[in-house]
This record gives sequence, C-alpha cells and structure tokens, in this order.
Amino acid sequence: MSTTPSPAGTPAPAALVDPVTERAHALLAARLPGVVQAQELGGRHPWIRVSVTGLRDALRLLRDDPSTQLECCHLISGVDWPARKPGDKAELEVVYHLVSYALPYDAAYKARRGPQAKNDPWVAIKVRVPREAPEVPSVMDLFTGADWHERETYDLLGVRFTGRGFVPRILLPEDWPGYPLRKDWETPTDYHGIPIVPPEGL
Amino acid sequence: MKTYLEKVWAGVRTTAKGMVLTWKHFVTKPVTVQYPEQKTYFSPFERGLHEFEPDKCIMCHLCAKACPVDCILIEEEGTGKAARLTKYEIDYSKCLFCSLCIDPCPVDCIHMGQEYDLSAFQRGDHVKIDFTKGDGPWRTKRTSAHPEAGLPEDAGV
Amino acid sequence: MQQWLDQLAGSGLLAGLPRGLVYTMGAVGACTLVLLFASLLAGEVVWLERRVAGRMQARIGPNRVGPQGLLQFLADGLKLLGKEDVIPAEADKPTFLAAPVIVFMGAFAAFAVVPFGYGLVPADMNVGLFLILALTSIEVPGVIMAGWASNSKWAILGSMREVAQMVSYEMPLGISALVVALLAGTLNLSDIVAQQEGWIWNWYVLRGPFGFVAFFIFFTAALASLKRAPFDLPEAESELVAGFHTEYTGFRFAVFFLAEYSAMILFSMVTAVLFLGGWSPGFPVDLTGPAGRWIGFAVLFAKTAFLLFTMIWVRWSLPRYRVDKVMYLCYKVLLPFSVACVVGAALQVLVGDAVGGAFGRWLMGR
Amino acid sequence: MSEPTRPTIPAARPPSLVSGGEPHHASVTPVGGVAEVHEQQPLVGQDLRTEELVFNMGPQHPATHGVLRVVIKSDGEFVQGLQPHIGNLHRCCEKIGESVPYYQWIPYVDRMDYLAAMCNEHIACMAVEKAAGIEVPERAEYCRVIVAEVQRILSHLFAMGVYGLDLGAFTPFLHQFREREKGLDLLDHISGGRLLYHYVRIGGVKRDFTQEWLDELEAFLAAVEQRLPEYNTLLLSNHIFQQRTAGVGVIDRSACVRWGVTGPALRAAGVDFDVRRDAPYGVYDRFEFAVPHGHSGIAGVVGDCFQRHWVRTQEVEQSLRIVRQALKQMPQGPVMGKVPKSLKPVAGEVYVRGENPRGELAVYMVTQGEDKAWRARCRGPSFSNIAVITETAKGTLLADLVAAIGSLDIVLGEVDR
Repeated sequence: MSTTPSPAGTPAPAALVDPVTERAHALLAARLPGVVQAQELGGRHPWIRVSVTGLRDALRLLRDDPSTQLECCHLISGVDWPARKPGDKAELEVVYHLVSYALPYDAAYKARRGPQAKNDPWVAIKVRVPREAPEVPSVMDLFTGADWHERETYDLLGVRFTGRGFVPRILLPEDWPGYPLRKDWETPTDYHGIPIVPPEGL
Repeated sequence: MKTYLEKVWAGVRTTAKGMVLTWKHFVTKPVTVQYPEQKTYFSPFERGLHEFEPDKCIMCHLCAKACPVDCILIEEEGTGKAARLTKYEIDYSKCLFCSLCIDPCPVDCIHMGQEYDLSAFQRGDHVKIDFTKGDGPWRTKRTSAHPEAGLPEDAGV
Repeated sequence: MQQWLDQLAGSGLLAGLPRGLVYTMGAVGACTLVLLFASLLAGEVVWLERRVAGRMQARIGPNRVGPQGLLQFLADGLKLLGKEDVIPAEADKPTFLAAPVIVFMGAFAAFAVVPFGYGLVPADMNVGLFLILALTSIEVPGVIMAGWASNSKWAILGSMREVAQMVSYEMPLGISALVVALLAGTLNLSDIVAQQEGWIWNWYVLRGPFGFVAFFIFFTAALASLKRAPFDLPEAESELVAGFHTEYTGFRFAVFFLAEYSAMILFSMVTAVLFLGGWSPGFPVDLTGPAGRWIGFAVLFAKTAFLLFTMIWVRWSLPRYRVDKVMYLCYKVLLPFSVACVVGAALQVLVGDAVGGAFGRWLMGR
Repeated sequence: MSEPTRPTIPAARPPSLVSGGEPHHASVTPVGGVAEVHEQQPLVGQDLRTEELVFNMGPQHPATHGVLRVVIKSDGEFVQGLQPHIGNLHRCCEKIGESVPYYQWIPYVDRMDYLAAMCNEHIACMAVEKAAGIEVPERAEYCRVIVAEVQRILSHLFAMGVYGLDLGAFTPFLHQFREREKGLDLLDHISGGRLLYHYVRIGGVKRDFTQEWLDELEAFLAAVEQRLPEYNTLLLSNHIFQQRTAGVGVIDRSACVRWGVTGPALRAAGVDFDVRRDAPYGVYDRFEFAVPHGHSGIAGVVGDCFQRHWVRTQEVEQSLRIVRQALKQMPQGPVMGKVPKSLKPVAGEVYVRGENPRGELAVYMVTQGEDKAWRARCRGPSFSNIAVITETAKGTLLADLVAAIGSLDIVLGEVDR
C-alpha cells in the first residue's frame, strides 16, 4: 500500500542493515516461505511484515529458534491507517516488537551510534488487516504477557484478537462507544448521561 | 535445633539493631520545616503561579498557542496600534505549570512566579485568574529577579 | 477499699446511710476515677505515640494543640465526635452497636484489680492475676462481634486473625505469668509487689534467668494480644484496610481506639507489677504511709511510662509479621521457652528451699 | 504447589470474564515459605460447607499503590486467584500524543510515571529527536544522564520506603522520604517543578547547571551514601523483613520473559540485562557501572521479593557511581541543540527503549511529516510488570500478595497512561 512508511529522511546506507532483523528475515524466508510480505531491513526502524495467517508461526519460530531467541514480546501496538486518498486501502496495522534477553548484546551495534541508527537488538514484526474486519490471531499462548497488550489494542483500536475467547476491554469501561485511537473517532458528549465536558466548563 | 536457635537469635539481634537506630533518630533533631512560620528555599526557576505584566503585552497570542491545554484566554479591544488588552485569564484547573507559555513571548511579559499556595475557600477563587484585574495572590509585576530574564528563549520550541 | 469505705460509713458524714448504698457509691466513685485515669492517660498515650513516632522518623509530630500538643487528643476526640456515625446497611445492628462497648469493657474492667500503689487498689483480690487474664479475654468476643456484624469481608478477616492471635498468645502470656506466680506463691498482685520490695535484685525480672526470660516473653505476648506492631495483623492497614473496625466511624471508632490504648496501659502496669517491682523504687524504702503510697504510685507510673515507651519504640522500629509467622513465633518459640521457664522456676524454688538462708529466700522468691 | 483440596464452588463471574480464560502457565512457580503452611491441610469436615470469598482490593486500598483494583478469590487467608483491573487513571496520553505538537507532548509524558518524570522525558525526547534527526549537544547528554540517575535514586528510595510501608514498617518510609525530599528540592531547583520537571526538552535540556546546584547535588549524593546502610538496617537485614520477603512472590526468569517483566524484577530473576549497559542510549556507554542481578549468594530465592528489594538497594549505589563519573567527564558547551522552529519530522517510525527505574520504557512513534505524531505508543514498564501478579500470587497468603505487589513497585499512572 502506498502509505507504507518509508525509512527515515536520509536513505539508509547498506552498511546500516540491521543484523538481528536480517537474521530474522532470513530465517522466516527459509523456514516459512510465503509468510513474509514486505520488509525493510535498514534504517532506524527496520521491520518485517508477515501475513496474518502466518503470524503465529512466524512469532513461534522467532521465539524458539536458537539463532534469534526473541523470547519476550516487548510491545504490541496498533496503528490506524485509514484511506486518506481514493484508492487507498483502509487498514489497521499491528506491530509486535520482540526482544531477546538470551542473546548477548551484538558487538556490531557498538559501532552503530548516532541518532539515525538503530542501536539496540529488537525486531519489529507487522501485520496489516482490513479496517472493517480487523481480525488478528492472538499470540497469548506464545507470549503470556501479550494478554494485556492485546486487550489494550482491542480497547483503543478495535483490533479483534481471535483464538483467545472473549477479549475484555482493559482501560475503558466495557460499554464505551467506539475505539478512541482510530483516526475517525469523535469524543462523545456524554457517558450514561454524565457530560464529558461539564456545561460550566472544567 | 541449632538453626532454630540461630533464627531466634537473629530475630532478637536484628530487632535490637533496628531499635538502636530508631533510638538514635529519637535523640537527633527532626528535619521538619514548620510550614506557615518557616518556608523552604525556592530557586529563581520555580514554576509557581504566573506573573504577568499587562502593560508590556502586545497580544500576539503566542503563549496561548504554545499552551498544551489551551488554558490561556486573551481578549482585546480595538485593532492595530489602538488594541488594548481587556482580559488575560489563565484557567488553573487546566494549567500544567509546564512553562511552555514563557518561552515564545517576544516581549518577555509572562513569567513563572514563586507563589505556589493555591488554597482558597471558594472553588472559583483560584480557578480562573484574570491578570488584568490587578494584584491578588498572583502578581502583575515581576517580583523575582530571574537570571534568565532577557535571554533569547528558543529552548524546546 | 472495703475497710476504707467502712471507715467512711462510720464517720459523721455518711453515718445515716445504709451500708449497701455506701458500697455502691464507693464502687461508682472508684470506677469513675479509674475510668478518668484510663481514658485521659490513653489520650496522652496517643499523643506520646505520635510524638515519639515523629521523632523516630526525623519529624516533629503534633505540637499545635496545647503546650507541645498535649491537648491533641481532645481535638482528635472532638473531631471523631463530630463525624457522621455510619452503620452499614447490611450490618447486624444490635451486635454492631454492642461490639465497641464489649471491647472497651474488657480492657477497662481489668483495672479493678491493678494495684496503683500500696492500698490503692479498687478490689484487692486473691485471684487478681487470674482475673486480669480472664477479663482481657472479653475483648475476643467483642472483636468477633465487630467483625461479623460489620458484614464486611475485610472486617471478618481481621477479626478471624485477631481471634486466632489472641487465643494463641494467651498461652505464653499465662504461662510466663505463672513463673511469677510460682516464685511469689500468690496470685494477689499487692502481695506480689510486696515480695519485690527492698533492693532492685528482688524484682522478679532479676531473680534468676527464668524470671528474666519470662519478662521478655510476657512483654512480647502482651504486645501480640494488644495487637501492637509487629503483631498488628488484625488491623494491618496495608493488608486489611483497618481490620475489624473498618466499618466503624466517629465515636464508635474512638471507643475502639480508647480500648486499645487503655489495654496498653493496663498491660504495661501489669508487667511493671509482676516483673519490675510495682511501686518499689529499687531500694528499701517504706511506701505504705499515706504520702508514701502516692510516691509509690508515681514510681509505678514511671515504670508504666517506660514500658509504654518501649511498646511505641518497638512498633516504630519493626515491620509486621506475616500471619503464619506470628503463629510460628507463638507456638514454636514463645510457648516452649515459657514452659521451660516455668519448669526452671519450679526448680529454682526447690533449690532455694534446699539452700535456705537469705540467698535461698532470694531464690525462692519470697 | 498443592492447592488445598476443597469442594469447589463455581466462581461468581463467568470464567470468560476473568482475563479471557485461564492463561497458559508453563510452570507454576513454587513459593517457598508458604510450603510449610500448606503442609497443614485445613480441617474441614464433611458436613461443614465452606465458601470462597471474593474480595475487592482497591481501587481505594492502602496497599495497591494508587488506584489498582484487584479482585481476589480467596479461601480465608489464601489467595486462590486474582484478577487486576486497571484503567482508573487512564489519561489518554497516547491520544494526546497524536493531537498536540511534539514539544507539547513532553509535559504529558512526565505524568505517565510521575515518580520518574526525568527518565520519561529523556526517552520521549530521544524518540522525537531520532524521528526528526536532531543532534543533541554532548553537555546536554551528560545533564540528562545526571538528572535521570538522580531521578532513579529518588524513585528507588520511594520504592524501598513504600515497600517497608507495605510490610508494616512505617519508619524507613519516612527516613527515605527525608533524603527524597532533598532530591526533589534538588531537581526543583534546576527545573522549577518538584515532581513533574519538564526539564529535558527536545534537542537538549532547559538550562545548564549552576555551581550552587552542583554543590547541592554533591551534598545530596553524600547524604544518600551515608544513609543507605541505615535503610538496610531497618529493612534488608531485619529478620522479620527477611521472613516476610524471602521466598515470597517468586517470579523466575521464564515467568519474567513470558510476561515481559523488565527492570529490577527481571534482574532479580537472575537476568544480567540492563538497557543502559546492553543497548546504551545517550552517553551511558561511557560510564562504568555494575548491573546488580539476583543470585543465590544472598538471602532468599532468585527472583523473590527480597532479591527485588536488594537489587534496588544496589542500583542506588550504582546510580551514585554514574552521577559521580558523569560529573567528572562532563564537557563544556551548549545544552540546547539546533531545533527547527516548526518540528515536522518526515514520515517514518522510531522505536526507542530506555531503562526507567521500574523497567524498560519504550516509545514507538510513527511520524507522517506533520507537527504531530501519527501514533505515539508508550510501553509503560509497570503495565507489563503488574500483569504477572495473576500468576505469582496464586496460592499465597493475602499478606504475600501485598508483599508481591509492593515489590514490583508499580506506578498506576504508567499502567493506565
């Protein structure tokens, strides 16, 4: 899709290809053919985009393979990409940031100082789902801590995580209308008759 | 039996040590500052209630634009040279005291003061302060000599 | 007390009144005096606690109301009286109302047998020590009632903890008191003090190692049955909010508070009487005269104050025990040690009997 | 761990509401110390009906460190299951990040973890700087490290003191507040705020240190160094404290990694990992400091409450070391870099992680060439840290649950953001 974020303003030189992401990408490409949809291996935020159906396999492989050992799901974030010009696909993106505590800090990173470089070993895995039916398989059984992150992503962006039963909201009340972090969300005027901005002002 | 006695002894010993320490504090002078009579030192950078000089203000609205919570309300009469400030109100129920309004001011007419006591008997007393209405608990003049006064302020913006 | 009332009845002023009325009036008067003593002193102990805690924590503590904040308890009491008296909707109302009274009664009634000085005892009984241990147990049903009637889960948990703790700690408490009873050969508190008169080594805490250990066990067990830190599990504020008195407000809460501090004073006095020589200042002096008994009262008061201070000192130095560790301490540390002390004290009496002479009498404890 | 055998009574809530079904537990952590309690099976006769209590611990509870609400299913004193409910302090930090310009977002980031505002600012500013390609002057980097480490000391002092409070020891709490007051004044005198500093700005820091401030800093460091053994006398080496914490609330390495627990709790589990050393940001790679991590050489079990507390005490010492080194190495120069008047980073993403006192704070920022972020996602370390409590506290005593929550040192402002 056309709104795919391009790397930083300064194009990433080949030397700045991220070793951990590159390793992860090679592993995924070799073991799970057809799962990787797009990737960006250099720059300050390298990422690998996988298909929704292959997400769980990819994460499990990255977690268990001795060459990556990305055992901790650091953060799950959702990003809303509504159609901003005709012809765009309206999509929701879920980004999984994985880190490893088992692999020692890569010496290659020592040389990669500077504000534009990625200088710590994490891997970003992305999936994109259509905005109307955002269904992503849950990874709660792979990373137990993903539980609350998934609940939060559902709560604020409305991404439905399948395969883990009922997903309750976490931050907002159960009957809160809509998903606040979607770009087209509008603040309601009241909640159960309680005005959100009182008439006399705050 | 031996570990049992050791455990009992460890309990007695560490209890005694803790009690010796509290006894030492009991006989030393407390560090409390008795508030209404004594006050602590404030640095000139303290971010308390604002100080605003209405006669200096040129009504450029830069402070209101810089405010993350939109708590500054500026009203004026007339246009151009004849413009006169009629209202400069800060809503302290919203204010973050982040001092972002200080930085962009071109004539240096708004500062953070050292007044921090916002207590009042009526909720309305301190919630919205109109600085064009003269002095109250707030100040409409510079009271503290600020070491950074007059310096070019481009920090953080 | 009774002789004194007989004298009074015989004198001119009350001569015409029936003897029973005089006794009743005397009892009411004594009650009022003791009640005033206990509650005013409890108020001051609260002040002492807050001041001492403040100083131990490098701060000052209440110092605004009255000189050095001495009248703080009046301000606190007034504040509590002015508060709304909330009774939870689902509470068992009569039980809820009765509970603070029963708790306070338990703490207060035991003052009846405590000798404040030579002859200054409301009821000089031969079973004084026994009666104190019995009367302080009245607190337990009161606490159960408070916890149950509140219909609050925190309150019921708090009262269950309280009951478990009180019932358990009565054993080491009673057994270590038994050491003194063995040495003294009596349960009358006035007689126990009388046997500790003379030099300081006549105090039961210094008569041999068993009295010494028993003193610490008694004091620890007293702390536990008073719910004082480090045994304040029934009202552990970081676990159970406020334990059994979570739902109590205003004056009813004040009564619980007062009961707690009265019980502190009571146990400090009893400890002083049992182990620290009561009103004996530690050297031979006759304190039985009309003025002497008030000096004796002052001496006892000083010892009580020291023990109260120690209770406060311990509280502000230690973390709280966990509920199972409290039981561990009771059944596996204090109980065996106290039983050993009783056996040792009995042997000490036997040895003292065999040795004879002044040293033997010292060993025998009488 | 053997659960006490009981006739089970269905829970009041449908199981689907409790965390969407039971999470998968690879291993249930053995909880030492409680084992001896479990040996005594409760005496429940055939005709005596028992029932589980369902408690609401919080949002107004002294031990929940704010407005955490934990629904506990308990069997008397034993916690049989629990479910934390959060969201009472949700202040839409991420939504605000999408709706205000970058420089206006920084004061909001302060308010996420209000006990470590300097560290929050540091990492959020780093994210914006990385997105916009802003160079930070070297002196400013040192200033940031110094204030962030002072903040870490303050935060750990608070954590240790409040942990004492959770365990019923009031005095160490106020002793540590005495030093914390000094530190708050210290940061107040340089930034103008006592708790929410807004001192670290995009491109550098607000103002340079003055000589008086540096003297004050020295006095603060000396005071903390002198008082540290005192805190340990009242807590760490106290027998009752050890009894309360050793072997309680064990979160082992596997649990930490599965749940995403970071910070002192991760290190207490024996993982020798600190972002400051292993993926350094700012100028952290120029300092020499040790990373204390739990091991079997001290009291307690690796990953229990005692070792978490111990790690914090050690980290205070290491922070003192870092501040002293930074003061020595600090170069002269400006403290504010060149920041464009209208900050509009080109389209792209950044992911910045840094070590907060409570764990790894990470900021994932998507920029779209506007003066606002397209998405400003924050990973609050306490958010992941508190989730683990569902697994840790199962089968423990109520008092141990309080000890475990306290030792994780959560800040609800950061959990709910």
